[in-house]
Amino acid sequence: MYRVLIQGITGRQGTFHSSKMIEYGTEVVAGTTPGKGGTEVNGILVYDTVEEACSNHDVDASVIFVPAPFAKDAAMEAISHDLDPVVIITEGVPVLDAIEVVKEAKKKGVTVIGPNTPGLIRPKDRSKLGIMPHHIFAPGKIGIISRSGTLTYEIASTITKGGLGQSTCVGIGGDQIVGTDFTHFLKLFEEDDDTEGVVLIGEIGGDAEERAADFIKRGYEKKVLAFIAGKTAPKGKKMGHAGAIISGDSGYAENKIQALENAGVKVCERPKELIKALRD
Amino acid sequence: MYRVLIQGITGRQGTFHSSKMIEYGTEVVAGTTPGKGGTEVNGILVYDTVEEACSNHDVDASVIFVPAPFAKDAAMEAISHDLDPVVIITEGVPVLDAIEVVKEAKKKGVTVIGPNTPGLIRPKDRSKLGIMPHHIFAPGKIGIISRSGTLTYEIASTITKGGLGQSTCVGIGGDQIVGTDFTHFLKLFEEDDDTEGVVLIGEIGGDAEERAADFIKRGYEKKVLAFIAGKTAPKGKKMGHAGAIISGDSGYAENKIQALENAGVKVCERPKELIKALRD
Amino acid sequence: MRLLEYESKEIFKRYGIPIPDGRLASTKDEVLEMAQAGPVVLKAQLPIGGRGRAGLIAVCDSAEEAKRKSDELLGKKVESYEIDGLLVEPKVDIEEELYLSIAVDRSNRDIVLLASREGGIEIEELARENPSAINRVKMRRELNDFESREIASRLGFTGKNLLSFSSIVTKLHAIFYEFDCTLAEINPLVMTRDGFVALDAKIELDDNALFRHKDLKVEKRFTNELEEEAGKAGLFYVALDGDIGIIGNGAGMVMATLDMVKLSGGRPANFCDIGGGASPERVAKAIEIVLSDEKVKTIFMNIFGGITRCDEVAKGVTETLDRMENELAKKIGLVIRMIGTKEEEGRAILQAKGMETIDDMEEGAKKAVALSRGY
Amino acid sequence: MRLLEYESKEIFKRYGIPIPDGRLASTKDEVLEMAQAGPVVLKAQLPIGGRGRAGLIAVCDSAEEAKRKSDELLGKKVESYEIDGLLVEPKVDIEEELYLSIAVDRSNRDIVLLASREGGIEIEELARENPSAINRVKMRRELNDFESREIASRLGFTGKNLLSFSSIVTKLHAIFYEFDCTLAEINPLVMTRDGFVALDAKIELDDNALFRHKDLKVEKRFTNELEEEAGKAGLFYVALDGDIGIIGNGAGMVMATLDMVKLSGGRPANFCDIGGGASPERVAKAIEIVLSDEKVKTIFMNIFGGITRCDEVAKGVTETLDRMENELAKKIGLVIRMIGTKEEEGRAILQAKGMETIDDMEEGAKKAVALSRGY
Repeated sequence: MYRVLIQGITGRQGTFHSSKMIEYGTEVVAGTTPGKGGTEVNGILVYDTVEEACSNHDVDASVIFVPAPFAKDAAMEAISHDLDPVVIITEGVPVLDAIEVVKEAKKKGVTVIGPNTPGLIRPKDRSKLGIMPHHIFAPGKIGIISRSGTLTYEIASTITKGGLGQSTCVGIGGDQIVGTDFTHFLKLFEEDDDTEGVVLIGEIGGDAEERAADFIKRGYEKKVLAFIAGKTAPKGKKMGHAGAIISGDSGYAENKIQALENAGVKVCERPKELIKALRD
Repeated sequence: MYRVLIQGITGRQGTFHSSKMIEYGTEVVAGTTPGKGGTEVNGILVYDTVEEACSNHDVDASVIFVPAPFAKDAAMEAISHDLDPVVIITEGVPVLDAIEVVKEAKKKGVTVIGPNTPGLIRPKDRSKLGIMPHHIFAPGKIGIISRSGTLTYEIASTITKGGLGQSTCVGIGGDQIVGTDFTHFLKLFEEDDDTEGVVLIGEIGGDAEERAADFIKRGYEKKVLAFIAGKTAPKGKKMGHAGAIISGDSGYAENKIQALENAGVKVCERPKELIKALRD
Repeated sequence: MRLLEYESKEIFKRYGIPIPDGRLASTKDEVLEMAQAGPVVLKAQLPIGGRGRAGLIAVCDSAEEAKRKSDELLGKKVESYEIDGLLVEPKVDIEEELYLSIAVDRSNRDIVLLASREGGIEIEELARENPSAINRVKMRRELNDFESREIASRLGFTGKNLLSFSSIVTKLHAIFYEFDCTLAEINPLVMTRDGFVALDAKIELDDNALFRHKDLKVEKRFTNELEEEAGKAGLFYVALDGDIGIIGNGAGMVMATLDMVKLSGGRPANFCDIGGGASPERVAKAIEIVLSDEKVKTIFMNIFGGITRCDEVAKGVTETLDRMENELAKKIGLVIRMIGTKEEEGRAILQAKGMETIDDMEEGAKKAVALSRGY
Repeated sequence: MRLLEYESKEIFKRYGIPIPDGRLASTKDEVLEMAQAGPVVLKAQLPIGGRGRAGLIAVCDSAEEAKRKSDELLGKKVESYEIDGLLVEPKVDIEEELYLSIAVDRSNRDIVLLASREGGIEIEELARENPSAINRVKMRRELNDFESREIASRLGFTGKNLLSFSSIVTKLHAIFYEFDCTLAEINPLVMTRDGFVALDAKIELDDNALFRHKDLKVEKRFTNELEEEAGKAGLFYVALDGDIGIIGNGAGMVMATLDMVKLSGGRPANFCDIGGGASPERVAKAIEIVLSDEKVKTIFMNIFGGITRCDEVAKGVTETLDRMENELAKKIGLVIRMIGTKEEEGRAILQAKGMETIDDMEEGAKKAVALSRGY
C-alpha cells in the first residue's frame, strides 16, 4: 500500500480530498505547502519541501493539488525525490510544462499519472490517490483505465451494481499531454493477479486508443472491453477536456472503435453492456 | 592518423592554419562555413554543415577557428556528430558557453581540447590539429601537456635542439574552463608506447596542476617533469590568459610546485634543465 | 486559442521573420488606398482554416476589383463570425512555396518541427500524399543555431538561402517557446526574388498558459457568444445542431450522454459540462444558456454525483424553475437523471416541485428523445 | 569585469532583490542631504574587495560625522583609483548576517551556489574555518523554484522567511545567467525586522560575453590608464613594481620571462604580452607603453616566432627607435631575444641599426638584469 504525500495539502482541494483519502483508508503520511511548514491539516504534518517530508517520513507516492501555474514545479520536486507514482490532479497545466514533466519523469523512471486525472484507486487495499467518490467502488477483478472522470464513475458504479468489483481504477488524464497511456497500464494489469479483465474508457482526440489496440493485437492475455465517448462530437472543438478534440485526420471515435475491434476488443455502446460482456 | 574537419575554414585564421596543417602533412578532409557551402579553400571542399561534410567524407576530428560568439555553436555541432577530438582554437569564448560545451562533450563521451589552445601535434605522423609552428617539433619520445602556447614552443624547441623529440604535444587551453586537464592526457601518455617521459607546462590559476599531482602520486609509470610559469605574478590579476589568475587562496605557483614535488615530479626552473632531467 | 493572421504576423515581424508589407483594413477606403499602389491580396481575418477554398482570400489585380471584393467580404458572416477586418497585402511573385511549422506532437508527448519544400497545401494532405517530403525534427527548449542550419541544408538550401531559412527556423522556435504556442505555422513560406516571405501565419496559443503572457493582452476567444457566456460562468458549452439540450457533469460523461441520445434516435443540441462540484447558480446558468438556443425544446440533464452534490444541482434546477415562474416546465420537457452524492436530498427537492428523477442513463436518454418528438 | 556596488545593486533592484534605499553621491552636499534623515553608511565605490578593513566604509550616526567622513573619502586615492562616488545608505538594524553567491566553479567546470548563515566574512576565510557551514549546490541554466526552496530549507528557514530567501535565490540565479556573470555575490545578506536585505552586492561579468550585453552599456574596465591604453591597442599589460620592462609574445611565455628575470636577480616592471602575429605598430606601442613607466630603464624583449614574425617585430623596434631619434638606445638598455619565424630577416633589420639579438632566453634575462644594474 502506498504511503502518500499530498502536495498542496493546505489548499481547498488538497484539504478536502486528503480528508476523503484518509477516510477511505489511504495511508497519507505527510503534506507540503511552501511557506506553511510546521502546520497541520487533517492531523497530517505539513512541510515546506518534499525533501523535508521525505526525511521525516517514509513516502512512496505523491498526489498533487497545487494550482496549474505551480503544478510543473511541484511535479519536478516529487520526481526529483523519486516519488512514484506522481499523481497530478490539477487541471489546466500548460502543455509545455506537461511535456517537461513527462520528459523528466521518463529520465528518472518515475510514473506520472495525469495531469487532469481523478487519480488511482484500489478498493481491496482501500487506497486512493485521487478524488474519486470512493463509495461507488468495490473490491473485485476488473481493472479500469480511463481518460475521463465522471464517466469512470458511471462505469465503475455500473460494474459494482452489476455485482462485479474493481481491482484498480486509474484515470490517465484528460489533457493532450499526460504521463501515461492505456498501454502502460495494460502491461501492469496483464501481470496483476488481482485483475481478470480490463475496461478501457476512451474518448475522441489523440491516438492513445489506437496505440492500445496495436499493443493488444500483438497478443494480450486478459479480456479487454472498451467504451469510447464522443461519437457525436464535431471536428475541431474541444469537448470539455483539453485532450478531447478531433484535429486534422486524427482523433475520431470511429477510428478508435475500428482499431480496437480489429484487435479483438469488444467496444460497448452502453455502459450496461459491459456487465454482460465481462461475465461472458 | 586523424581525418580532420576545419570549422570556420573560410576565415582568415582558418584559411591560413589549414594551409599550414596540410603543408605539415595533416589529412584535412573537409571544411565548413555556414553559407559558404560549395566553395573551396586550399583545395579543400567547404560545406554549410558538419552533417553534410560527414556524409561526404570520413571525418574523425574537428579543429574550430570560428569567432568566439559562434564557437559554442560550432563545438556543439561537432560534438553532435561525434567528432573526437574537437579542438577549439578560438580565444575569448564566454565561460558559460565553455561550460555547456564541456558538459555536452562529457555526456557524449567526446574529448574537447581548448578553448584557447594551440592544439595538438604528432611529429611522427606529421599530423597537426592546431596552430603550432610545426618546424620546431621533431619525432621523439617526450609527451608535452601545456596550458600555454608560446611557452610550449619554447620548451618543445629546447627539447628538439637538445636532440630529443616529441611523441605528442597538446595544449589544454589557457581559459578558466577547458575541456580536458593534465590528468586526461597523463592517462593517455601512460598507455602510449611512443611516449617515455612527460613534460607538464603549467601556470598560475586554478588547480589543474594540483589535481595532476594527486593523480601522479597514486602511482604513475613514466617519468614526469614540470615547468610552472607565473612565480612572480601578483594576486588578482589576469596574466594574459583568462585562466592565469590567482584568486582567493588558490592558483599560486608555489602551491603547484609544492604539490608536484610532493608527488615526485621534478619541477625545473629553466627550460634547459628539462633536457638534462629528461636524459637522466 | 488561435490568433488572427495579422496578430501572428505582428509577432513574426517583431522577431524578424519577413512578412509582406501589409496593413489591416476595416473599411473599403482603407483597402482602396493600398490598392492604388498595385495588385493586392485581401485576406479575411477570421480564426478558421481553409480560407482560400472558402473564397475568403481575394487576389485583386486592379483597384476596381479590390473595391468589389472588399464590398463583398467586409461584414460577411462566416460560420458564427463576421468579417470586420481585411489584411491587405501587396501581391507577391512566388518562385516556390514551402511549409514550416512547430507543433505539439501529442503521440510522442513532444514538440516537433515539420518542414517541407511542398508548401501551400494542408500538412495533413501532404502527410497522406507524400510523407517523405516532410522533414520531422524533435525540438527542445534550447535550439542550437547549427540545428536550424541542418534543417535548411536537408531541405536542399545552400549559401544565402541556407542562412535566411535557418534564421527563420530559429525565430519560429523562439516564438513557439516564448509564447507557449501549441502551433506556430508558416504555410506557405514562399521564396521570392528577394528572399523568403511568410505569406501566411498561424499561431495557436495554449489557453492554459495565457497567465504567463499577460503582456500579449489577448483574452480567451470563443467562436460564439453562448460559448463565451458559458466560459465566463465556468461552464463548457459547445453548440451543435440538434434539438435536445444536454447538461452533465464531466466532459467524458457529457460526451457519453450525447452519444446515448443519438443512439436512442435523438439529436443533441449542444454539449454543456457543468464541471465538478457545481453550485446551484452554475446549474441555473447552464439551463439558461442551453435554453437560449431556440431549437431546444427538451433538456436531458445527466448527473453522476461525486464531488458534485445532487442537492445542489436540484436547487439550481428549482431556482431556475421558480425564476421562470414555472413557464419552463410547461414549455420544455426536462428529463433529469441524477444519482450519487446526496441523491436522496436532491430527489426530495425536485419532488417538492413535482419533478421526478431517473436512475438509469439510457432510460433518461430514451425519455428525452421521446419528449423531443412530442410523445 | 567587476561592477561597482551601486551598479550591481541597480541590477538587484530591477530583479526584485531587496536592497537598502540608498543613493549615489558625488558631492558632500548630496551626502549631507541624505544624512539629515538619520544615521547613514557611506561606501566608497571602487571595484576592490576588503573595503571595510581599508576604511572605505564609514558608519555615520550624525550629519556632522557624515560631513567629516565624506570630506575624507571623496577624492581619496586608493591603489590606482580615485574615489569619485559614495553610495549613501540608511543604517540598517541587522539581526543576522548571511552569505549567498553563485560563481564559476573552475575545478568542477561548473556553476555552484554557495549559501551560509555565517555571512559577513570572506567566503575563503569561512571555507577554511567552518567549511560545513557552507551549503554548496550545483546550478544549471534552468532552476526549478523548489530547488531554491530546498536551499532555504536546508539553511533552516521556514514559513515567510523560506519564501523570501528562496525568491532571492531564484532572482540571483536569473541575474547570473542573464548577464553572463562569473560571480554574483551577496555578502552580507542580512535579516532585519522587515525581512532580508542585500547589504552588499558584487557582480563580476565575463569580459568575453560583453558582446551579448550591449544594453548594459558597460565597457571593459581597467585598473589603470596604461592597462587601458594597452588593452585598446590589443596588448595585455599588467603593471608591477620592478624596473625591468618585459615584452613578449604569449601569456605563458611572458610569465616565464618574468620568472627568469627574477631568477637572474632582477625585478620585472610589468607584464606585456603582444599576443600572436603582432604588427610592427603593435610592437612599437608595446615599447611606448612600457617606457611610459618611469621606473623602467631596461627592456627585455623575448620573442619566440611562431605566427609572430621576427621581421615584423624588428620593424616595430626600429620604427620606435627612429621616432625617438635614437634617444631610446642612449637612455635605455634594450635586450632582444628573438628566435623562430623569419629570425634571420629580423636580425638583419636590427643589425642595420646596430642592435644585436640573443638566442637564449636565460642569457637574455641575465644580460637585462646586468644592464639594469648599470653593468
